[in-house]
Amino acid sequence: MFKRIGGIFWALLFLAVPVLGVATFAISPFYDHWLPKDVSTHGAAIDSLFYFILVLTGVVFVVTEFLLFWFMWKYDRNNQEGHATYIQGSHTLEVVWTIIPAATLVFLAIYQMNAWADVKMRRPSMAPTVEVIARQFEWRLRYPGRDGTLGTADDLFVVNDLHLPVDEDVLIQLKSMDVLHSFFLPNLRIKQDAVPGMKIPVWFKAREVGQFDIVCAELCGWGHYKMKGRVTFESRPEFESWLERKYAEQQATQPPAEADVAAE
Amino acid sequence: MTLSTRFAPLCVLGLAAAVSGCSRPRIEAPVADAAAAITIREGLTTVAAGAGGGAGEAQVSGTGWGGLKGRFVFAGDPGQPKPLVVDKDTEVCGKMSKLFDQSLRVDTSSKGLADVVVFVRKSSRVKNPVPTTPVVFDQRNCEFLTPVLVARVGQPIDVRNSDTVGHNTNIDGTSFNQLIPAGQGTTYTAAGEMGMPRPATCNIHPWMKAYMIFRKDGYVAVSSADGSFEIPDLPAGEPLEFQVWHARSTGSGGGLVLEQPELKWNPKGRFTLTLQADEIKDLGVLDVPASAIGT
Amino acid sequence: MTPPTTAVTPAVDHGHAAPHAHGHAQGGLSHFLSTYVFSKDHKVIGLQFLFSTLLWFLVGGLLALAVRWQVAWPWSDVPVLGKLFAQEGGQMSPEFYTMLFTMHASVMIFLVIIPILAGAFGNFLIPLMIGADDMAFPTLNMLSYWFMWPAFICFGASFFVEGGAASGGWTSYPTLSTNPASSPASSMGQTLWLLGLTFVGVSSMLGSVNYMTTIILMRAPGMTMFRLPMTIWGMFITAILQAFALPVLTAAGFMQLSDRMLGTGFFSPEGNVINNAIAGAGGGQPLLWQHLFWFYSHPAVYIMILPAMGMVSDILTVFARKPLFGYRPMVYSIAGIAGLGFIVWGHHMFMSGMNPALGITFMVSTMMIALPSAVKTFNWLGTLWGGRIQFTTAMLFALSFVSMFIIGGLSGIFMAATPVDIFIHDTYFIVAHFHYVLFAGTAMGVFAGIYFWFPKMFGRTMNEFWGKVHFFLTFIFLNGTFFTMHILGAVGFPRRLADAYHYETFHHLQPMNAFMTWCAIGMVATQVIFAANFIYSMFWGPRAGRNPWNANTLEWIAPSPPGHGNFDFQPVVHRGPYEYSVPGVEKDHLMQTDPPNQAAAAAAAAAH
Amino acid sequence: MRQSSPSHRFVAAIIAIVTVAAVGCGKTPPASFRLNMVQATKATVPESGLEKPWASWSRERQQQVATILEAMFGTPDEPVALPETGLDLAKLQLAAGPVRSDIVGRKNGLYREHCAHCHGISGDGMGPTAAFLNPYPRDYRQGKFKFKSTWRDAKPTHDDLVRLLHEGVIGTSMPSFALLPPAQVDALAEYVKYLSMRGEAEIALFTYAEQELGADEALPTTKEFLVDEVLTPIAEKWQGAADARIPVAAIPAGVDFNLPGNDLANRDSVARGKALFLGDGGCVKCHGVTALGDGQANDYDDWNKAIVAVSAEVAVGLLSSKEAATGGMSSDALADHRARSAWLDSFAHVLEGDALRPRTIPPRNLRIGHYRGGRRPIDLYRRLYTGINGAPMPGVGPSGPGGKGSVADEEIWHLVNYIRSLPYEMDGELGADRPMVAKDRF
Repeated sequence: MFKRIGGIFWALLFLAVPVLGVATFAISPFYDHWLPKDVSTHGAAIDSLFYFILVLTGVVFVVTEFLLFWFMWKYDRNNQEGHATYIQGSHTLEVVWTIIPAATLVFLAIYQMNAWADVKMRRPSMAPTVEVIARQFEWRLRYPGRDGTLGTADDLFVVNDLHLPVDEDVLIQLKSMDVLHSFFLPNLRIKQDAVPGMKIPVWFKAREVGQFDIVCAELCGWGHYKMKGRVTFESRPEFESWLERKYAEQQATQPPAEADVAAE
Repeated sequence: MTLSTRFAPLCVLGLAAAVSGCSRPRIEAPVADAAAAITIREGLTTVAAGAGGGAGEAQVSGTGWGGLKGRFVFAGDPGQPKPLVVDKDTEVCGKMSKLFDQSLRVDTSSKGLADVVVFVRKSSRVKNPVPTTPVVFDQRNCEFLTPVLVARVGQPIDVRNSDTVGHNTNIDGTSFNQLIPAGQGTTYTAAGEMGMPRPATCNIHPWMKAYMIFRKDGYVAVSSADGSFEIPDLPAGEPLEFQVWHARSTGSGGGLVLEQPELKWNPKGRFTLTLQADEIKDLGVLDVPASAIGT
Repeated sequence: MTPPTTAVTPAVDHGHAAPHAHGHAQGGLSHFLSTYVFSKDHKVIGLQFLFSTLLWFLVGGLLALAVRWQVAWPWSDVPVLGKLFAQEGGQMSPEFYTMLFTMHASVMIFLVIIPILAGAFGNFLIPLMIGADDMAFPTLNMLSYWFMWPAFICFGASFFVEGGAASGGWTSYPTLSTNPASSPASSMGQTLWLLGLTFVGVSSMLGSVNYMTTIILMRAPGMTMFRLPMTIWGMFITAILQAFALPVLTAAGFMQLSDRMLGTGFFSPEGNVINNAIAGAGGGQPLLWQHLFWFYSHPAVYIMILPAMGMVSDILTVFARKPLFGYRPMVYSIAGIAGLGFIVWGHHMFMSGMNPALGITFMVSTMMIALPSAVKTFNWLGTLWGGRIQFTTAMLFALSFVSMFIIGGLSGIFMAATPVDIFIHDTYFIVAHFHYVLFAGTAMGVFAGIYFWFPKMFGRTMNEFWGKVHFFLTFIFLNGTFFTMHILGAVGFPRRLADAYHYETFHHLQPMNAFMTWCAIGMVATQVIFAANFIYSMFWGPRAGRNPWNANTLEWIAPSPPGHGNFDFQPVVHRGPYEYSVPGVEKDHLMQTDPPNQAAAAAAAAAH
Repeated sequence: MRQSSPSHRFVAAIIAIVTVAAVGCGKTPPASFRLNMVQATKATVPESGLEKPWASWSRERQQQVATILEAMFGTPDEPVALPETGLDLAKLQLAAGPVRSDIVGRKNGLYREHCAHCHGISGDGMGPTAAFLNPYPRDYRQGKFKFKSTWRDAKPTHDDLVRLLHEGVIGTSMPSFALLPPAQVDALAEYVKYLSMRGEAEIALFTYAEQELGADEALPTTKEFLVDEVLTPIAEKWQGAADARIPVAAIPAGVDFNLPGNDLANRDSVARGKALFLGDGGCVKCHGVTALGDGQANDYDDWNKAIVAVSAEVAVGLLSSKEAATGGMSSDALADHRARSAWLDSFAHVLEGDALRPRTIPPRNLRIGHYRGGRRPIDLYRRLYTGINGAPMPGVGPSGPGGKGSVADEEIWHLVNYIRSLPYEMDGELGADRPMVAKDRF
C-alpha cells in the first residue's frame, strides 16, 4: 500500500545513518584514513582513550539511532490502528537514563586525568633542548649551542628543520614572535598553542627515528597553510653530529660553505 | 510582491558581497597579439637574416675635425635659490656657507644658464685617446663641488671627501656606492656609457645631489657659469646628433627643448648638424624659454 | 501527504496586518511603511527577521562553497569568483580564503542562526503561543530588527574595503585581530566586523529583554509556566542566556576596538611586532580575549540550539499524536544546560596555554553538560514510542534533527576528553562536531519550523512533495559533507588550511575532500528547491485553515495568518500543550483552550 | 501525496534558471603577464606634430612591446627560453603554469603555488597580498637583488637565490622554503631569473623606444635587435654572475667566530670593529651610535625611490598643466597641451593601480640579532663589502676589482665581529668575561 511504503522508505533512510556511519568508521582505517602513526611514548594512552570513547559513543549511537528507526518503522500512522498510547512520561526511566550516563561521564572524566597530566602537567626537570619560535610563517628554532644555555652568543639558529634525539625526554620552550600559532605534531599526539609574550614548555619522548610533519594548527594569518616544519628524530650521536655540522655552517667565513646548500 | 521587494536591497548587498573581494583599481594593460608573437619568435629562433637592427651604427664618412660652441641664456626669471633643509651633521654641513638648491644656476649679470650638458649621441671617429689623468669629484661643506661631472669611459674618477664628516657617494646605475671617510678618497673607473646624465647622491645627507655622464667618445660639454659651452675636435663630414640636457628641463628624459627652427630642435632636446672640416660652428646665443625649465 | 484542512474562516481573508495580503492596496506609502517596514507588529518583525536571515543564509552558503572549492582543489581556477583573480590565473589568494571561512562562520552564526531562532521564530511565535496580542515592548521589538541593519551593512560593506572582510577567524583571536598590520583584512575589515558584532549584540539584547518580559507577564489566563510549550521554554531560557552573556562579549568587543584604534594593549603583550608594525601599548594578554569571547560564545552555542530543541519537541508531539515524554525533565534539562553553559567555556581553550590544571575543571563541567542533552534525546525517543507518526516534511526534518543531534552530541565527548582533544583540537573533527549541531541540528530544526508554521505565517501550506524532495536531498548531502569530516579529523587534518596537501601526513586526503565538496555543492543546490517552494507557496500555495496540523498550542486557534492583535477572542488555557490521543476523547487531541467539560467527559468515558 | 502541478512547473522553472545561471558563468581567461605599465606610460610621452592622437599610438607601442615580450619569453603558462638566455626550459616548465600534478605525479606550477600571491604572476612584486606586507615583496623586473655574493651591480648567483629560498628572509614576510625538494627550489630559482630577465628586457625595450624612436616608428623585430642588442647583454650579466663573486679576505689574527664577542680572544678585534663602526666604516651615520638603527629613517630603496620620483613629476606636471593659461594658445599648442595633460592623468591612474604606496626603508637595528641576508660571518662580510644593492646601504669595500675601499678587506672581519657581538652586549659595555645573555628579543 502506497502510504505505508512512504513510511518504510523514511524509516530505512534513517536506518542508513547508523549503518553507513559505522561502516565509514570501520572501512576508513583500511584506506589509511585514520590516526597517523604514533611514535611517542604518551601517545598510546591518548589513542586508547580515543578508541574507548569511540566504542562507548559508538554503542550509544547505534542503539539510539536504531530505536529511532524502529519507532519510525513500527509507529507509522499507516501501520497502526487507533490512537497513540497516552503516556506523560516515566519517572523511573528518567532516573535510569540520568544516572547511567552521569556515572559513565564521571568515570570518563576521572579515567582520563592521568593521561592529561602526563602530557601537560608533569614537566621533566631539565633545561630546554631547543626553543621553538613561531613566526608568520615559519618555525624559527634556537638550540642552546655548546654552552647549553639559550640566549648566548653561541646559540644555533635553524629554520623549519627540527632535529631531536630519539628515546630521550625532550623539553621544548615554545614562543611566538607575532600572533597565535599552534605547535602540532600529529605523529606525537602533541599540540600546544604558541602565545606571544608567553614561554610555554612542551615535552615528549619519541620511540622511533624518522621524519615527521610539524603543522601549525592555530590560524595565524594569510600564510597559515604555509607554516610547515619537519621534525627529525635520530640517535644521540647522529643528532650531535648534525648540530656540529649546522654550527660549522653558521660560522662559515668562506664561500665554499655555499656548496652544501643546494645539496641539502 | 511587497514581501520580496522589501528585501531587494539586502538581496543585492548580500549577493554582491558574496562575489566580491579586495582588488586595487587597475587600468587594463595592453595584451600581446599571440599570432604576431609566434611569427616574431620564428624570426628569433632561426638564423639571423635581413636588415640591421634599430640602432644602426653611424657609417664612417668624412675627414678632418670641427667644433661646436654656443651660449645658453635663460629667458625667464630664475628667482631666488631655495635654501636646503640641513638636518644632519649640522656642526659641519652648511657651516662655511649656507647651502642652497643649486639645480638651476643662472648668472645674475649675463643671464647665462650653467650646467647644461651638450653631447653627441653617435659618432664614428675619436681624435684624442682616453686621458689617464683622473677627474676629481670632491665634496666639502656637505655639497658636491662638481655639479655635473664628465668622464670618458675608462677614465679614472678621483672621488674625494674634503669634509670632516663621512659621506657616501652613490652613482646611479653603476656599481659605485661607497663610503668615503672624512678626508679620504678612492678611485672609480668610469665603466659603462651613460645615455643620459645620471644622479650621484649621498644617502647620509639626502640633500646632496650632483650629475655624472660617462661617454666613450668624450664629445661632451657642460655650459659654464656664463652659459657658454664648446665641444672641440668633433668628426667633420658626418651628421652628428646632439643631445641637450638640463637637470630641471621639462622635456622628455631631461632633454632641453628650445625654439630653434633652423636647427629642427626636436621634443627630445636634440638637433642634428654636419660640420665642415676645421669649422667651429657657433650657435650664438641660445634662448632657453622659462617653459623649458620646470620646478 | 497533507493533513485535512479545516474550512477557511473569513478572518483569514480580512486579516489586516496579514504580512502579505492586500497591504499595498490601500493607504499609500506612509501606510505601507508603518505596516510592513517600520511595523511594530511582532509577526511582521518576525517575518522581516526570517527573510533577512534566509537571504544571509544564502550568502553564507555561497561562501561555504568557495571555501570548500579551495580545500578540495587548492589554487585551481575558481568558477565565477575566478574573475576577481584573472591576473593570478583565477586562483584565489590565501588571504581571500581566510576571509571566506571567517565570513562564512560569522555570517552563519551572527546573521543567520542566532537571529533566525530568537528573531524570526521568537518574535513570531512567543505572543501567539502564550496567547498574548503582541510583545511587551513593540517599539523595542521593532528596534531589535532595525539594529540588525547596521550589522548587515557592516558585514556586507566589509567585503569591499581595502584588504577585504575580516579574516581572523570568527573567533578573531588577538594578536592577529588586534594588530592591523598582522593580516590584510585586519585593517578595515576587522573593525567593521567588530562593529557589526556589537550591533548584533544590541539587537539580541533588546530582543531578549522583550522575550523575558513578555513570557513572564503576558501569558493568557490559565497559561501557567508549566503549561508553556517547549518552544517557549527554549526561547525563554535563550533570552536569559543572552541577557547574561552578551554584555561580556560587547565589552570584549570594545576592548579589541580600542586596542586597534586607540592603541591600548588589553590583548597584545609588550613590544609585539607584526609585519614590522608595533601595535598598541602592550602589556596585555591574548588569552584574556579568549576567556571573554568564549564566556559569551559558549552559552551562545546553546542560544543557537535550545529554541530549535523546543520547536522540534513540539513538532514531534504533533505528528506523533502523543504527549511529550517527560515534560518537566525536558524543562529541567534545558535549565540545566543553561546553568552549566556558563561554566564550560574553558573547554575551547585546552590547548591555548591556559593552566592545564584549569583544563581539568572545565573538562569535568563539560562532561556534565552532556547529561541534559542525553536526557532530552531519550525523551524524544520516548515521545515517538507508541505514537502514530505522520511523515510530513516538518516531521521528517524534526526526526532528522534528533538523529543528527545524537551524532553531534556524541562527537562532542571526544573534544571534552582533554587528552583526546590534544590530538583533535582544531582539526576537522571539531568542524564535523559543530556542523552536526548547528547545520544538521539547528538548521534542520529551522526547516522543520518553517514547514510547520508556514501556514500560520502566510495562510497557505508549502508543497509537501517538493518539501520531501528538499528534505531527502539535504539529508543525504549534509551527511555526505559532514560525516566524512570526522574521518579527516581522525587523521588530524587541520581546519582553516588553504592547502594542506603539501604535508606528507595529509596529502592523501584530497579525494575525500573532493567528495565532500561535491556533496556541499549538492546541498546548496538543493536549497533552490526550498526557495522555489517557499516563494511559490507564499503566493499560490493551497490555503490553510486555522489549524491545519490539528495541533494543540494557542497559535492554532488564531486565524492564519493572524490579524492585528492575533486572536479574535481572548484565549483561556485549560491544560498543557501536549494533550494528544487522550483516551476516550473523540478527536485525537485537546487544544489548550478546549473547555474542560470535554476532558471531564473523557474521564467519565475512561471510567466505564 | 497530493501534488499541485503548477507548483511543479514553478519549481522546475526556478531550478532550470538557476542551473543555467550557474553554468553560464564561464571559466576565467588564462593568466597573462602584465605589462610594466609605469615604464610603458613613461616611455610613451606625447610629442607635438602628430597626425594621430597620442593615446592611440602609445597604446599601439605598448601592445607591440607586449607582443615582442611574448615572442621572446612566452606566457605564464608556456614559458619560452631562447638559447641566449641560458635558462633551463625544463625547470621553467616545472615552475610555470597553473598548480597541478603531471602524469608522474610531479608537482607543476610551483611559482603560482608558493610565490605568485606575493610576487605576482609577472614578478612585479604586486600579487594580491603584496600591498599589505612590510617590506613589500621584491619586484624582479628591475633585475636588482639585495642578498648575494657578487659585486654590487652584478646579478646574484644561482646559489645565492637557492640559499635565500632555503633560509627565508627573517624580519620580512619571506618565509623559508627549506622543506621543498631541492629540485623544486632549483626550478623556482630558475624561474625567478626568467622573470627578472623578462622584466629587464621589457624595461630595455621601453627605454630604447623612448630614447631612439619617434612617435610613429615601430620597434624593430629582427634577431639582431631583440636578441643581440636587448637580450644578450642582460643574459650575459646573469651568466657571468658566478665569476663576479667578491673576493673574501683571510680572517686576521684575533678573530674567532666560535667564541662570543666578549671572549678575551675577540676583545681587541671587537674593539677595533667598534672603532671602525664609529669611524671609517661610517656605519654610525645611519645605524646610530647605539646601533639601534635610529640614525636615519627618511630614505627609500631604489624600487620605492623610482615611484616617489615619478609620482612627484606627475603631480607637478598635473599642477602646472591645470594652471597653464590655454587662452592664447594656437590650435596645435592647445592640442599638445591637451594631449600632455591627458597623458599625465592616465599616468596618475597607472600609479594608483600599478605601483604600491612608497615606503621609506629604515636602517637595521643591529641589536635584535635578525640578519635578513643571513647571520653567517660570510653573509655579514658581504653585506659590508659591497653594501646592499638597491638599498641606500653603501659598501665599505671597493666598488670593483682593484678598487680601494674605505676599510681594508681583512679589517672588515673586525667590523663583522663587532656587529655579531652587538645583540649580546650588555649595557653597551664590553669586557665582562662571563657569557652574555641577550635580552629576550628573539
